[in-house]
Amino acid sequence: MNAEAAIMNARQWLWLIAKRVIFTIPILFGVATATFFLTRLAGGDPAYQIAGPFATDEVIAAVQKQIGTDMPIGDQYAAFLGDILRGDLGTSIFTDRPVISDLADRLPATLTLVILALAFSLVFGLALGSFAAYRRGRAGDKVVRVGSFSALSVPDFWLGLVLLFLFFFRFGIAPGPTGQIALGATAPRDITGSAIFDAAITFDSAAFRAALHQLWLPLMTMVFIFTAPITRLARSAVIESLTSDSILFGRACGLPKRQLWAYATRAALPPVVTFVGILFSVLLSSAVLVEAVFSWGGAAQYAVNAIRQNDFPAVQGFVMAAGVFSVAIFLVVDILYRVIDPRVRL
Amino acid sequence: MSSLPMGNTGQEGASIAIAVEGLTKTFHTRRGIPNVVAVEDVSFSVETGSTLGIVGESGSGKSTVARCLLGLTPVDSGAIEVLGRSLVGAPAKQLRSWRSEMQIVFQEPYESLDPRYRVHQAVAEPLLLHTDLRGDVLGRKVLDLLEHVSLQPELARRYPHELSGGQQQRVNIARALATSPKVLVLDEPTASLDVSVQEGVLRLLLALQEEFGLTYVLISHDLTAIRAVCEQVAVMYAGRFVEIGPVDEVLSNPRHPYTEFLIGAELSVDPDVSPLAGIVRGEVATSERPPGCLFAPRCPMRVDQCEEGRPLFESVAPDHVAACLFADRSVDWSD
Amino acid sequence: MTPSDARHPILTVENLFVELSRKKAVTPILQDVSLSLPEAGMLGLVGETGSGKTMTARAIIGLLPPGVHVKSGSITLDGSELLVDNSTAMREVRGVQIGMVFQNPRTALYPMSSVEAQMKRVLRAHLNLARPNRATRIHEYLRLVGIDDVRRVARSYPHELSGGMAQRVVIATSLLCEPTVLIADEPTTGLDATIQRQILELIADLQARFSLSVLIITHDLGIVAQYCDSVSVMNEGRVVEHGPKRQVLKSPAHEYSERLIAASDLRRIRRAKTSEPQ
Amino acid sequence: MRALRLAAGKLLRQISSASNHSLVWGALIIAALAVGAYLVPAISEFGAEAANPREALQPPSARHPFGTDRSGFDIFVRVFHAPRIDLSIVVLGVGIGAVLGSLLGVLAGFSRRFMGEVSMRLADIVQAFPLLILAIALVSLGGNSLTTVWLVLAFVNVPVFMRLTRSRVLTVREQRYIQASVALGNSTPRLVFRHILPNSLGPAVVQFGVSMGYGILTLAGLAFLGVGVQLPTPEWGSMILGGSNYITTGQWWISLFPGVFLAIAVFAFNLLSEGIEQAREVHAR
Repeated sequence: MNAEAAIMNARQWLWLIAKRVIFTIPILFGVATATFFLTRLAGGDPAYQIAGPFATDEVIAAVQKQIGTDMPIGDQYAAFLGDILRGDLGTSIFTDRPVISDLADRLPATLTLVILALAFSLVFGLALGSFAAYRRGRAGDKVVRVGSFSALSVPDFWLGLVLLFLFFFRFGIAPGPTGQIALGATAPRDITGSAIFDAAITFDSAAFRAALHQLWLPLMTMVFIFTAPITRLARSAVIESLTSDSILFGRACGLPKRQLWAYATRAALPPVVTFVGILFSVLLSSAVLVEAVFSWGGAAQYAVNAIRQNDFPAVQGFVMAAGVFSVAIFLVVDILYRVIDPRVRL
Repeated sequence: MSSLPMGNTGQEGASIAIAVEGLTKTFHTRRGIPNVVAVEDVSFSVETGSTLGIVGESGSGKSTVARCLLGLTPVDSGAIEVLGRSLVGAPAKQLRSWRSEMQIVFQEPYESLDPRYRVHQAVAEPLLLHTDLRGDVLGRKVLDLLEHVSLQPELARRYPHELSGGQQQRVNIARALATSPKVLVLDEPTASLDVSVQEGVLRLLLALQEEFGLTYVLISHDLTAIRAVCEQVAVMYAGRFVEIGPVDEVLSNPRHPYTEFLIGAELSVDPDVSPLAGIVRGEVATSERPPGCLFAPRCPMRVDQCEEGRPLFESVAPDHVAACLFADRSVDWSD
Repeated sequence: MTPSDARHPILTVENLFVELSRKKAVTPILQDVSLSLPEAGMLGLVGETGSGKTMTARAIIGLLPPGVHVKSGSITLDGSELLVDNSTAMREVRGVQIGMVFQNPRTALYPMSSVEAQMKRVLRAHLNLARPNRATRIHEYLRLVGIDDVRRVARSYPHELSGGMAQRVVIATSLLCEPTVLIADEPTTGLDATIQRQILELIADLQARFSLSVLIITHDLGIVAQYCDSVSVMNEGRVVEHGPKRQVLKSPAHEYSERLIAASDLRRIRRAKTSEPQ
Repeated sequence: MRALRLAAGKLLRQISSASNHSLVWGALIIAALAVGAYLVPAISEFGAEAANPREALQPPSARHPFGTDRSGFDIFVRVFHAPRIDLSIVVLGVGIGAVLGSLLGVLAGFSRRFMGEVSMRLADIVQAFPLLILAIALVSLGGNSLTTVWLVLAFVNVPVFMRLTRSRVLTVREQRYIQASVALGNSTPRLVFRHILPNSLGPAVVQFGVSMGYGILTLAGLAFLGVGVQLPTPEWGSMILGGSNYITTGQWWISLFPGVFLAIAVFAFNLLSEGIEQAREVHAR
């Protein structure tokens, strides 16, 4: 009886996940279409940019033939979609390598920053937000509220510079803007491209320490910024659940404080999880700036350089990849939401 | 099919304000969730100047009937005639112009008022929509209406949230009466009010009926309100009428076990009048609709025959019908 | 207080003053409220919106909303004072000596846990039972409140239950640790007549079986007339009348109770028209 | 003159006694920034775009309160001058995005069915992109002009307001007073414009402050990456960029002051937004 129910349950979950994955296909298609037309619409024929301002008509024609922009727009679009289905995002004009392998090299560095920042911000935000909610109206709450409200207004790239000034120039306890791995430092064996992750999985403690030394300042910059909105959201969600009938009934049943806190925090999770989905693409935007400040060398910095050098396929590739990641995060959040909240399950 | 339960009520020449025949409404919900049958084959008529009460529990479909009566909800099938006009299939524009003659007052007095409209704006709105009154004349008419529902003129400039529940409901009534309608549907008008306020609102409704010769349909779950205001009563269960008749007759001599239970369940304020000893078990099944009597699963008199088809209305007294195979027998509640 | 009930009072409220302080303004909420709930009796506390009846209940159980606090007075349960500033002691009262049932059963239950899981937490908070015994006890109490399909209900989440079913679960939860006093705050408001009867009969039945002392808070005089022994009438933060129900309902001494009783009997406002011969 | 002073004093007292501090302070700071943008350059002896290589890289002093940058620009004047660009572009961009998005949101909410679904999926797609990358790509590919910058700000804000307004409309249209309005005989256009729309715009108004703040950050972020506004135009983001190479050598003032003003501006708009929300809550009670 119970086993049967469990199988039924597992089947329903699988079906739900499958359904959600199928639903993302049109969105991914839309992302690709939007990428293609937006870059085309805004930039016109990239051949002119590739060939440079002083190119002759013949050179431009040759470039057009090479990158395919001499074809009608419909054919170009079809070719673009076909390439994507084969996992081909074109060749970078600047590095002369396939965009997909350029991205594969650099994305892990960016994702390290983004995912760790997200994780830490979530932990701190939930802790601070719950703390403020439980001490509503008292001094602790006021400090958290004013602090988080002010932190919302701080520009991330500027904060990075200020931190660099303080911890590198003044106190000398942080490295300069030298990327994931400092010159001459112990580097881990390159497996994924994320220095700290590679060091961790190869148990290379020297490399791990070196990578951590490089990581902490940019990470702190992002965590400082993104803890604020999560704190505010968590605070109001926990307050709402603390004042709910079910907490009142729990108190009337004599549940211990610990249990009531656990109830309130858990009931506050669904809105926070939903917010993480929205936050992810904001974090990617932030990573663009933070990477620039710290010369992080990730995919975001690659994209910015590509834009400066009119490296058209590289820009397109990054925008596409970022869209795919955002959609993937939406998917995860959607499923997580259902795991957490029984009311919207299945 | 069921016969039209109410014919001539004895008084020669009384005109019919509302006539409903075979009204059916199903709500189609999202995929995977069964459709909800809200109203099934409901027929009745209301005489001009009188009040029909429709009583039932939540989910019985009584509010859907109210909405259909005003053309606010499209019906699946059936005919609705109000003041001699057929509402079903009437063009929207036509329906809109008829609204000056038929109005509704909802259960939630605060939620029924646009939070951004002051009292005088809310009451003036129907007049702006249906009449040529403007300026001072309009203003005087609004104050006149407020006076009719016993609201002080100082309240005219307030917003709904600055009024008490009883005052809000009076604003709703004044607004509904602004264009001098002939038919008023009252959907649980006192359910969310305190008892002392309830009494005042019901008294007001009775006085207004007397003054303007209004025809009321009162939707309620509360038999005391029904008893106080109505001449006829219809009892609704799971989307169907199960008993209709003159209010005194039905409430003193109920012929459907569900009606009998509803009356018996009333908790009298008099400690010496005890309620019915038996209680109905279970709850209204919202999704399953067996082919037989819908009350059968909870009925103490149930026999196999009950599940064979919907019972037809049986006449048990003049103008009094009940849809039960045992309409001529009284219920044995000992269980 | 009118010592009309000969039985020993288990719960008494004496000269309770409660006020709301917001910024500098202080608003009185309860003024000189006194109540006496006789052992194994059923006391009705009636009043309209804003009369202070719910605040009285929440003061008894020590769960006043933020900003609202007791100014003076005394609340005793079986002789011991509850108004001492000790939250741990109060936690041993709630659920163990006093159970409480609220108006809206579907929001009173914790939405993210199954019925069984949340009942287990209440049990664990107060009683030291072995794991299998906990489940047995929960099922036993669910059966006690008239739930037939115990296994299914225990596995359900609150949103999957109907209002009546949820109220049964709430009652079972509040009685789980065998309190001697049950406070029911509008336990049937918002439920249908048929379900209201079921819940009231259940409370009356449990009261008789376990000699529970029940304080029932309601706006409905019908509930008082049919189920209570005695009644206290509240208006604007004060108890205006107290006595055995028959005495209060049949010959109210206070003008407000008289008005309230009159208003509840809507038969009086039948129009002249229908009383004429047709 | 004296009467004027008295009146101003009375006004200030009234403002400071108002309970909605967020609204008052947010508005005051924004007004101060706007006034300062014209007042400070007018009375300063330095021009906002006047290079003076002989006084390059000077730390804050009485002559240059915020110091000078590598071209010898006076940072004090430039920091105050910046809102002319920052505020006007962002107000224009976010304003157009908000109006357009809210209108589309009302339509999408009202025509629930097909069109609503399609437009919401389009909004999903736009929002799936990281905003800043999208903005950089569009601005730099679209010719790196100020026009493109506000167009892009408008473009990215449309889905935000559309989503918000749509969900609000979906809530409002289910309200009992909307049904009551239909029963009174309101026609559909009157229902939408007199009842649904006025009751649906609240969240969008609150969001406007938040979007303004985020728009200012985006504009500055773009400029920091060298996209959009460029040196020597006085703009906070590009000024921070101008000082970024000097931060590791200790010349902190070049980047610090523009950043502080940028943060103050964003803070003011967040404050304004919170104030509006408070005011709405009071009204709704």
